[in-house]
Amino acid sequence: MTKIKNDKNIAATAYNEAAIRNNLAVVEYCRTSMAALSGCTAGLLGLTGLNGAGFYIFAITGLWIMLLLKAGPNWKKYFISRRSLLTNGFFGQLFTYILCWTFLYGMVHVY
Amino acid sequence: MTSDLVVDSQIRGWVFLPIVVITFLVGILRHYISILFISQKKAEPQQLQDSQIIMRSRILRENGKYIPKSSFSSRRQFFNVEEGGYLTQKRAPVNQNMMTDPTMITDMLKGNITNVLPMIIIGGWINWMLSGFITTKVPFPLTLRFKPMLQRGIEQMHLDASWVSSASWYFLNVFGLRSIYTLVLGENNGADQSRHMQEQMSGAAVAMPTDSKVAFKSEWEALELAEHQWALHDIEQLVIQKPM
Amino acid sequence: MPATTIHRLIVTIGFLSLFHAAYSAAQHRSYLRLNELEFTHLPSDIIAQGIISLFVIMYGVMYVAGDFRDIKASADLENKSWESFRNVPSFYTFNHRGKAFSPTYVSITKSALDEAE
Amino acid sequence: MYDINILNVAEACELFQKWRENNERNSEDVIYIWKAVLEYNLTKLGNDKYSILEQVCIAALDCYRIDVVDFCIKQLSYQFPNSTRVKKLYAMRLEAQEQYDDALRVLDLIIKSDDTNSESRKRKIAILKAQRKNTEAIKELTEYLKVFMADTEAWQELSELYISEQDFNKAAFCLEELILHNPHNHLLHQRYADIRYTQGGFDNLELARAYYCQALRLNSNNIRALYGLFLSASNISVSSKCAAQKKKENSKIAEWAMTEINKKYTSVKNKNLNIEECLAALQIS
Repeated sequence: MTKIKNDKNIAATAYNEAAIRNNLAVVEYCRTSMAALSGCTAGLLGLTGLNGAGFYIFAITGLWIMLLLKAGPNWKKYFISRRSLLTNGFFGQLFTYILCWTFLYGMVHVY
Repeated sequence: MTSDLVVDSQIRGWVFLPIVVITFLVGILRHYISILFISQKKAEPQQLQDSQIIMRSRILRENGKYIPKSSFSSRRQFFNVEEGGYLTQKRAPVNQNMMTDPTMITDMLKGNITNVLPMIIIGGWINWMLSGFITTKVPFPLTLRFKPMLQRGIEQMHLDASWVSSASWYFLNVFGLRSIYTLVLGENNGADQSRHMQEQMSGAAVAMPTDSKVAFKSEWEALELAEHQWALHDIEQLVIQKPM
Repeated sequence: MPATTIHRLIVTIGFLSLFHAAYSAAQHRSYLRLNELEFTHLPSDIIAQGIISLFVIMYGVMYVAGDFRDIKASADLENKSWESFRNVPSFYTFNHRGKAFSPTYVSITKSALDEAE
Repeated sequence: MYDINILNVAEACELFQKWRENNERNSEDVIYIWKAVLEYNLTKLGNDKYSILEQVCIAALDCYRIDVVDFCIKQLSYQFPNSTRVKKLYAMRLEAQEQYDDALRVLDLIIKSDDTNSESRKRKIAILKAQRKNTEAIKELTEYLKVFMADTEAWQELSELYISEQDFNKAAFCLEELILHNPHNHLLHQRYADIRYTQGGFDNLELARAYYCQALRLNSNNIRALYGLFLSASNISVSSKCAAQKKKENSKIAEWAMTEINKKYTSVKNKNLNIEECLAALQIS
């Protein structure tokens, strides 16, 4: 009985590497764009301190919802885990966000 | 807020924005230059064979469960047999010294030309032309510890730590624009130096950088220990029971 | 749904709108400074425009970025036949009978026959 | 699917790309679309231009349209004057005209300049194949695979060559290698089972049954695997080596396979077909 179970696990984890990589690349592209754009928006709005950090969380969550909307109800077809879609690379793009934030903030509000 | 310090808006047009634009364009330029300079690395057939042996043996370990047991053990025998197995064969020690190989040196030189040189030249030029300005303010409070990082080129004790000097702004851009390059130029672009280095290290068909002897030894051990468990043992029952 | 020119257009419009919002914000700041007023917050229309254009761009970017592919291993093999899988371009051979159908092919035997006549 | 008679440039590019990715031969269609749509719109192709030219070139070789081949090679060599890939195409052109010695000379030159050029080595083997020298081709291919062990295309070709020489044990070995590289491909499992079934004998039939099942599990629409499962299971159940318990199991499997096949056929509404008769015709005895 255990063997059958084992087999089922094997079948469940049979994923197509290239497709996973493709999906991750698409998500990464969206995430980088989102970080850059939301950074620009945060700078534009003149958010400072914690407000900016909150806006980052808001933007990433918004992106997550949009990605899930795009994937549709059967997101399981495209992603292994829904939560890792949200949490992966959360801090990876933070620097991009801060740079854009600083840039637009400088352009609009400092001078 | 900003009211304690009013910055001349001329700085925006002549320092702040140009730094961003210059760093960005230099990155793009570097991408195209590195494409020009790229040299097809020629792998020795021996190295190529070695890397493919390793790959095949690894695949055997991972997916060996999908082939019958006798096939698995004959393959393992083939790799690991004492005399003349692929993973046990005697091999003359490879003297891949960096300095003796002329192609290595030219490769390194090319890498330096495209990566380090622009950094030095543009960085020096910006330091010379545009240093000493207060350019912007980061929109969040920072501790004094960040002062030497963000205020290079202006030694002002009383200035708040969140102000950024032009030289530091340049460095922030150099590191921060990396992900923007991936957006504009796609993955694996030449504008990003760290990625460039990574690309040299990995890559499937590229020759292995390390001594193949060590890799063979560890692969040999792993393969010796690999156990064969046929994945298709009760497959008939599984298929029949499953509603199709 | 593949990326179309419409999505690119959406991205462009979004960028223009975002840029416009940024410009308005800068104008607002300089207006405040000239009138020596204290900055409290931006006018709500600029805030709304900024956030809306952010999401408009993101909508476009998501489609420009590409489509998701099915990660099930068997997905793109399901409709494949052995015939097309077995087909290996590196080992094509060209001396099959099909080439007799080509308009430019002159069979050697045929030309020899013509000469003999 | 597109109707190949009414395509615009973008659609044609997309279709070509799909065919390239899936290794579909479709040479005649490629030439047809090329003539109808793409030939006069070369500048609109953008980044795909050169890969499309290569694809068309190979298709034209396949259809013996030397005029098209020459056009493509000219375009490509104008852009990439020293590319070995273009030289390889030139060698293929010679090959299509059955000037094998000249083609070999070109390929040898490429290999001399680049030791690790696997493509031209494969072409040399293909030339042997074209000359109907299968045993030499097999020899060369095994030599090639000693160096390029991870080349699945070559393994596949080797298995086909062995099958044409009826050396099923070695063909099965190649298929095992392919399965190792690509364990989730139902076609490979089915093929492996085909070979084992052809070999015959009790053990091989059992293997065949297991692999047909695996193929079915990976893709339940593989009708060939269903037939194979039926045949192998029913053969095992009548075998004299089989124990009574096993006999029962196997006939159950065979029965199941037949009902599945029946279901599949009724779903495509071909009422007149008598499955039992067809299966009886397939039986080996």
